[in-house]
Amino acid sequence: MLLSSLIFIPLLGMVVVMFMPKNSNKAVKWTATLISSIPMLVSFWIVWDYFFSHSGSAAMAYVEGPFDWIPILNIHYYLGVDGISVPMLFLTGLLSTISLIASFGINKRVKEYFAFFLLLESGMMGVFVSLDFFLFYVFWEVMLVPMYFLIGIWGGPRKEYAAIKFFLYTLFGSLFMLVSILILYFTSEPHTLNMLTLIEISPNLSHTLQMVCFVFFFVAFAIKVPVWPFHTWLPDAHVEAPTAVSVILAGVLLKMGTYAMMRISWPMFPWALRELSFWIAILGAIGIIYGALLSIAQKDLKKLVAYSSVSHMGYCMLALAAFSSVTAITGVMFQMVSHGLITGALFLLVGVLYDRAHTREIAAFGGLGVKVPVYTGLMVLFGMAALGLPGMSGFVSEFMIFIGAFSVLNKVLVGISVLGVVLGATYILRMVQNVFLGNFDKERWGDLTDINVREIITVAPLALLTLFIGIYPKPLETLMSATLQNLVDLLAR
Amino acid sequence: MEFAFPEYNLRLMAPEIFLFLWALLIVGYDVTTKRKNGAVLGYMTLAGLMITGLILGLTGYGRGFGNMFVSDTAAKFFKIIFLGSAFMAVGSSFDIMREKIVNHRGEFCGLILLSTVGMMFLSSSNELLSLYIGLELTTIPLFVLAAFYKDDKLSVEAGIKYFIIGAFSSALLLYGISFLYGLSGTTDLVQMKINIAITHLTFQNIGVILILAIIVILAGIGFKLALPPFHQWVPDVYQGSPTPIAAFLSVGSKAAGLIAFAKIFVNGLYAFHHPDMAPNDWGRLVALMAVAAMILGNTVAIRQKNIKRMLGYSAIAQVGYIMIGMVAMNTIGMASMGFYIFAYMFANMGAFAAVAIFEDKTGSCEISSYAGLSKTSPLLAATLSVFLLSLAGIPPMAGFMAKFYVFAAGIKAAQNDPALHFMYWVVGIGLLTAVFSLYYYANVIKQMYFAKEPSPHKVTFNIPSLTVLLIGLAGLLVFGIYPEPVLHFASGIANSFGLIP
Amino acid sequence: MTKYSFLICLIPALSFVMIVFFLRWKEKLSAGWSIASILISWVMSIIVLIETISRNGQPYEASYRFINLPGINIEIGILVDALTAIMLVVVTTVGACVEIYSVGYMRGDSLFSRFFAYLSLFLFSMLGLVLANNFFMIFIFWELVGLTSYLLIGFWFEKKSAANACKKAFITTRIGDLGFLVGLFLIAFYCGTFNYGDVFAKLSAGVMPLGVLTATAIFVFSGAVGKSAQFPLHVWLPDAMEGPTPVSALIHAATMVAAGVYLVARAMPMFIGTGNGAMVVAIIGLITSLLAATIALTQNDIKRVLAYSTVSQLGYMIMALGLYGYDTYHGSPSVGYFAGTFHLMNHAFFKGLLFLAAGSVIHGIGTNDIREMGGLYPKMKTTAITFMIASLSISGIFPFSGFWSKDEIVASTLHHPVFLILTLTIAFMTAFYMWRLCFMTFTGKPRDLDRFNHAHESPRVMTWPLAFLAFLAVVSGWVGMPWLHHGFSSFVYAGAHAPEHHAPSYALMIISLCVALSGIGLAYLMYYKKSISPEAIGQRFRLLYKLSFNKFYFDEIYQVAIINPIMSIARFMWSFDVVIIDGAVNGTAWLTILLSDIKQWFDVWIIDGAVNGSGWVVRQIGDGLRFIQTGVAQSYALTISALVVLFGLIKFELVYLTWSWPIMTIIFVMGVTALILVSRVVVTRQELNSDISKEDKV
Amino acid sequence: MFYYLALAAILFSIGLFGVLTRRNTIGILMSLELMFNAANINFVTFNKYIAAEALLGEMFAIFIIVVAAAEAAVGLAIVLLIYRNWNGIDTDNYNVMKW
Amino acid sequence: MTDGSQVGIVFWFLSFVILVSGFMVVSLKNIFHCALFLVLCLFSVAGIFILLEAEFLAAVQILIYVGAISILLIFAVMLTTNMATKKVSQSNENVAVGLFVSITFAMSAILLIDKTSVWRYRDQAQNISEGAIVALGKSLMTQFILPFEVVSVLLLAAMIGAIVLARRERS
Repeated sequence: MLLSSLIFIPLLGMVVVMFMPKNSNKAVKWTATLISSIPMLVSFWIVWDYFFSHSGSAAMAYVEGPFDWIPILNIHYYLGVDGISVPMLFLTGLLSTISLIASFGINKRVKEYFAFFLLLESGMMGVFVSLDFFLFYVFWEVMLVPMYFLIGIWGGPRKEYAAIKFFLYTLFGSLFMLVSILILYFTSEPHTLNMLTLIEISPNLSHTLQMVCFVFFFVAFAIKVPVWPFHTWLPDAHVEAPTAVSVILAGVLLKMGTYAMMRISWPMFPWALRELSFWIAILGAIGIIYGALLSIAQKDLKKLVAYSSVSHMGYCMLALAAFSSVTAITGVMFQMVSHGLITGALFLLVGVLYDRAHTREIAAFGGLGVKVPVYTGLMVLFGMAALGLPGMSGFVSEFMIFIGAFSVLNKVLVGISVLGVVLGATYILRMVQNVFLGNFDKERWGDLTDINVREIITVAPLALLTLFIGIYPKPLETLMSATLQNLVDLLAR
Repeated sequence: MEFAFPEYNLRLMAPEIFLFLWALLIVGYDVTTKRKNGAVLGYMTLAGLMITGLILGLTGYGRGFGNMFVSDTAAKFFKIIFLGSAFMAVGSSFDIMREKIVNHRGEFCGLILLSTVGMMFLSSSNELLSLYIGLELTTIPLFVLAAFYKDDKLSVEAGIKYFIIGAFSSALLLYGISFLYGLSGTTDLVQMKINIAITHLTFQNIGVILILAIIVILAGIGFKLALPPFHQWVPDVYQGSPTPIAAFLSVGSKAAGLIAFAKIFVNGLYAFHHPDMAPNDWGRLVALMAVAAMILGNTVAIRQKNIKRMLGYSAIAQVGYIMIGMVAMNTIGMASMGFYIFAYMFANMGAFAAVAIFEDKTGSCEISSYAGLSKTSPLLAATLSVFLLSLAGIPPMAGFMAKFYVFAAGIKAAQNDPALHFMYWVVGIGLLTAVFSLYYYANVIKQMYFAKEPSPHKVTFNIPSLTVLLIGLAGLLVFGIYPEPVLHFASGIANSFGLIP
Repeated sequence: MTKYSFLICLIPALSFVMIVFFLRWKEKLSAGWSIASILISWVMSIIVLIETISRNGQPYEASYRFINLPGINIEIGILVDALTAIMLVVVTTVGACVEIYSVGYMRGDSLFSRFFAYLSLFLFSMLGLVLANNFFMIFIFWELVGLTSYLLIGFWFEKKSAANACKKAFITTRIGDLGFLVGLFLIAFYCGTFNYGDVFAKLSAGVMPLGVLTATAIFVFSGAVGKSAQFPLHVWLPDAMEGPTPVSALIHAATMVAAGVYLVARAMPMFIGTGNGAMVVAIIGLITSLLAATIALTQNDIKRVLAYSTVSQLGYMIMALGLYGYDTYHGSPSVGYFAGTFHLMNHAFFKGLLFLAAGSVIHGIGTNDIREMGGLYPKMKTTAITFMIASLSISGIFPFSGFWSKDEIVASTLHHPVFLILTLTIAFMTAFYMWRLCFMTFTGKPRDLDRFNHAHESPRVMTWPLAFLAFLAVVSGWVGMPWLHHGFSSFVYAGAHAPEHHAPSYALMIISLCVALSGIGLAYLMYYKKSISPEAIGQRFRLLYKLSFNKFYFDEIYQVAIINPIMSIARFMWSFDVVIIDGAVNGTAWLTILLSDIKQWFDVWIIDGAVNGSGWVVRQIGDGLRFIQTGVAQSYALTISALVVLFGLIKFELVYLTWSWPIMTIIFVMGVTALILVSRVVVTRQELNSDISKEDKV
Repeated sequence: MFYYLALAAILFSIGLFGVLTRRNTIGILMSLELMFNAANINFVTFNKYIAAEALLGEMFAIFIIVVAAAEAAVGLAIVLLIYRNWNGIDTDNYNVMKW
Repeated sequence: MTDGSQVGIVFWFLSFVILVSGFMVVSLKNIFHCALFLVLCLFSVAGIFILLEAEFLAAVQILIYVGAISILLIFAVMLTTNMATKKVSQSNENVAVGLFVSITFAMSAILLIDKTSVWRYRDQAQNISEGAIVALGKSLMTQFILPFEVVSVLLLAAMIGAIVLARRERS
């Protein structure tokens, strides 16, 4: 019931919100936030309990099912979590609630907004807990719809374009996944969509089929990650989306790609993975450098953060290519969590500025450090976290990724990827310099106000977690070590 | 003189008979009340359809009239679809019955019912003659219904186009059937399957005339299915004819075409599906047409400005997906075809109902006039969005389950038989074009939701059309989330066509 | 006490947290708290040093696992040995002085509390760096000192130059760190641990091939290159002078920049293992030293001269360490290690003093430019005297501390004649430019009377630290006098590869003393007596002068060779992304819909060209297919029948007819073409007709 | 038998040609009748040559004739509508809806 | 039919009439003439039916087709066409393609029929018994009762439809 509650409480919340009276904006906001805090607390409890009771073994915990759902197709309602999904649940629960708090400023079509948001949360939770392919796919797709509306209705000037682009792009990817799922379904005997079973049997497939399925899965997930060159939906979607949605996009949705790789395509097709790992690593390296370079060239604050995501997820891909190293795979998980925290916070902060200044043009600002010191401090803090400063989670993950990748991948390639660290510093510092340092334009920004308490409440947990993981990463590592060890063993098949 | 009467088993025909009588009753009632009966007629029609549905539920399986009339799973399944689509079409025509066709309400409802009767006969027919008659009984009232706005040039144009192409393909169909008859000496489908197989084995080769027969019959039934290259009437007719009729055409008539196709090809020409039977095979040809349908429907729909035309092209595309299930020619394929048309019924009838409601209040079918609708009529906008998303195949709507099932069938066929590897490509193109399709469906949603200005139109509902919307919504969601009962039912369809699971 | 030495670094951290969250609004309390904590650390450091001495430099180590990863040992821990203990004292001493000094220097600044917070954070990081027992941890603090350096250089961030400088500093050092990071990966890969002791043990066991070891050493050294502003990454340090002067004193003179030297010293076993690597280190050090000294000759900004001097001195130390590594690799350890670390300590004191004194001057007169100073001695005596003490020290005049350590550095180059000569040259230049500075600032006539009249001595809170540091600048060198058998030398070696203890070489002492004195003499002649005209010399060696004055054009070269290309690549990539990758996507998905405008259509058609072509094709297919939809029922019938025929023909041919496939294809194509042509004709006809009929109606 | 079938094929093609090319809607209807007749000839021929005893072909032909009559009636009613709306029954009239 | 018997001669004659009049139907400029040729064509088809021993069908053909449908068509022609106006052409732009397509269709159909081996072996006319008409009637009432009833429904529907469409509105 624990995992189902994660899915169905937000869904219930959506219904509740939808049937609330029309002009009760404030009540809607509070209701939605309170309802979404339930799955958040549940996810905290799961983290806590998993850490103490289940983290020793790689087996699925809190398993629900398999209950018959569509017996004629052997489709089941089957939920469970392990060390890969627990951190993601945590991230989802936390960021959803934070995003809802950050959305209190929404004054346009409030009911719909919060309803869609809760639906989105439900879908995200579903993706991370389902163990049946069909269920997984359904949740994977279900998310797209609220996301489409959230970007399209509440987004920026080019929202329609961004929304449809996001929708089409990701749908395009997921259809590839559908084909692979079907192939797997029909090659298994008896036909099954149970992921765990398929992980066991699918390495027995013919090499051609393995390769086809792997590539298809890869395309599907790579679009979500996004891996270069499938990334172009990302800047548009991130930039046009309202702040809270950008947070969810960066914090959770991108992780689904890597999560799905670790959950599905990697363990299912170790042979194909071995064949292709070099190319995946190259894509990862390109993503790192390319995203960072693009971030350097950006003039829009949000776009800069968006492209930095491409770079950061490139690290994940690089490490995922280094599949035989537990260190690298652990690094991926760390990077997923920390990128969710850091980039989420950066988007929140950019949104804070945008709310006040109504522009995100980097060149429009300068010297804001004088006027809004607390905001500047937070921004610099997360900026430093983003560029991988030790003491914060980003460093731990990048370090593990590089160590792991270095030990198994082509060393020159990894060496080149490390350049991303410098480029990362460049774009962050350029941004900090141009926005917060230098001359302050009193005429224009004289009445800018500093970040308020509500906004601080939204970023503070992220800051604390970033620092906590950066300083004391051991708990998180312990949480998932058994699972990841098992994963690496599976990949060695 | 002696009459060797066959065993009639009229019991099995009870739904058809009842519906026919009810249609007469409605026409007669309309005439006797001097056409001043208001909405009563519509409710009567709905009631009649519901009663027919009940009767259908009570009748069992079996055969009647010798071998002419069969009541099996496929027939029952499709009859539900016919009744459902007729129900929703009538439900969404209350507005036009009140305003536009005041003088012919009875005929309007009656003809819809008669067409439904024709479809039901068609789905129960077991040999070519009654199949053909059923098809004609389906089509002829539809000719009339398409041209029902007699003073509206678009409607009349739709009527004549539908008529010309309909009659033309009817002639093609007949010509093809005549060759089938010539090859087998019988019109009974099962007998025909056997005879043709025997002839084929006896003479080593059945004879190339089968090529012509297959192609010509394909053209004849392809017209009903709107399967390219026999699709071109679709957008014009949908645009011109009364919206509920367009809806009925897109679902009921298409389902009729499907079952006719299944009866002739899947059952009668079972052996000639496989590419090994080249050049007499029809599988690849239909696959090609399905591909053409998906590409053509989904690309051209993007550029449409009229929502009914757009839905017309979408209907062309949808039939492409359905045909994947058909070409797969396995149990899953047949079941998926059934489920697809079932889900499609809710989505398409719902979408057309929404369009009809909107058209009635604003007089416009331009997609651009939907701008900002979500602010003034949130319910209409929300339901229409759900319908369109279901058509695009987004979970958790039933449309997704349908697409999933159809693609599953395609992949299964391709995997089981190397000769059917082309099904991979068909499925691939289906997936790709499904992405395109989202674009134009989402375009409507975009207009409704993303526009800054609220729409100047405020839409009100009457109860039946609201019911139709809600039925569509409920159907999509319920069967999207829990499709098991329908799937279970649909999985029997293959049996009816002689496919052994 | 050694057991609790981790507190030495945690106390400033606590102070940082306290100031940021609780004391920010109370300036005096902030400063007081901060100074108190560094004083506690200082006392503890001294105790630790004493304890270490009493342990004969035997290391103390304690650590815990940072994270459990198979195959790699990542830990957080402390290591207290001689080097650490010395560095702790140096850092805390200079830190304490600077903090006290800052109370005066930063008075009235609106961000007074924040300054102390940053200083505390820096001290935390620096002490952590020194205490680290493994490469992973040193890297962490390595980056943190970079961060605080960034924050402090950019402390007056409203100044554009400061804003630029801090970014430059961070990024430039990060480039070095990049190499360091790769070095760490290599270490992790080959050794599976980061712990100094374990790594060195494994290295000496030969887990790394020599080539890899050399590469690793150079990679690690590149971190030091960045941090210690060695050639070619030295460009950031002079710019970093944009920060407040106490910061320059603490971070960019005494401690952080010395971290590079510390790292080389710490990783010395690694360099010992690879002669070539060590040689690279030495050569880089030499080049840097020479280059910086040359540039320092002509600079007019007092802090920049000091900055280049710092670079030069750091180069000195690194050269000495490198030569030690090289010599040890070849079996004859020199005194380089001792010389480097010894000079590191002395340099911290006298260079810190120089900066603080310069800060005092700047504080008093309000400018950095020595051409606007002059004759300040009477006005600010304490400052002047301490400055000169430090100058004597850096010039290497007996018995000031610099003399002893510089002497050892010269001694370490004895086996390498080129190094020896250049080292002496640098010593000469050092003496010259330091005294040029002294003479121009404190003697002669005031050049800017306005400023001169306003000049005043700094408050006591600033001069006392000067005095204390001056004391240290005199005496700190005595602990390493060559006559002491158990002095600094034997302490730092602590048993490892110690060179033969040899008698002090008086000749060398005298030579280096003479070199220093001649440098001072030349400066005296040129800038005090003015008997030699600097302009004339500048004219004579114009090219050299220009190169030196313009810092060898390093900034410009980097701008042209690195920054501009990266920026243009970045912009190009962006346009690539927008136009090509995204263009392809858009094209394929028809997201560029506004094609009705012909001009735009052409733009898209021509610019996006082939890539968008795919999208265009799809769109055209759509349009073409749409076009068949003529609206005439008969055309539909035509399509049907034509395709029926064509299907028939194709299938037909398959079995019977002797027509070959090409003919069939031709027929097919012809048929389709005819079909399309005809439908087009029909379309136009219909179009015309409908137009006409419309006109009729009108 | 071949000749009957060939006759039917040619007649069918003539009807086809008419449907494709006639400008007058009633002309199209007539051509359609030709096509139906061609099919009828086929049925009757097969009835005679393939399976005479069952008389299926003739039966089919009778039904076709009836259906054709019904179709003609409906078709002509629509033609009347066209005439009323456009004052002419040329196919050129009704092509408002396209693309 | 190649034997030159009487049946053969009649067949050739009827075929000739059918094809010529059929061609007239689709090519003449005057639609009224077309209708007349249609009548001739349908008559000849009835003759073919008689040749094939389907006398009853021939009768039906004459009664319904010639008697009803053709007359209906002619009425419609007269109702809707202004005889006085001379049309430039009764054919549209598709003539060339139409010709191409229909000739190809005819040729390939004939070729395919010719190549169909099954019919080669069975190219033998079977006797149709004397009581064929009776049998036809019987099976219409027994075996084919269902289509028979349905077709009446169909006629009813067509009738309703035609009335609805053709009726002039009172307004």
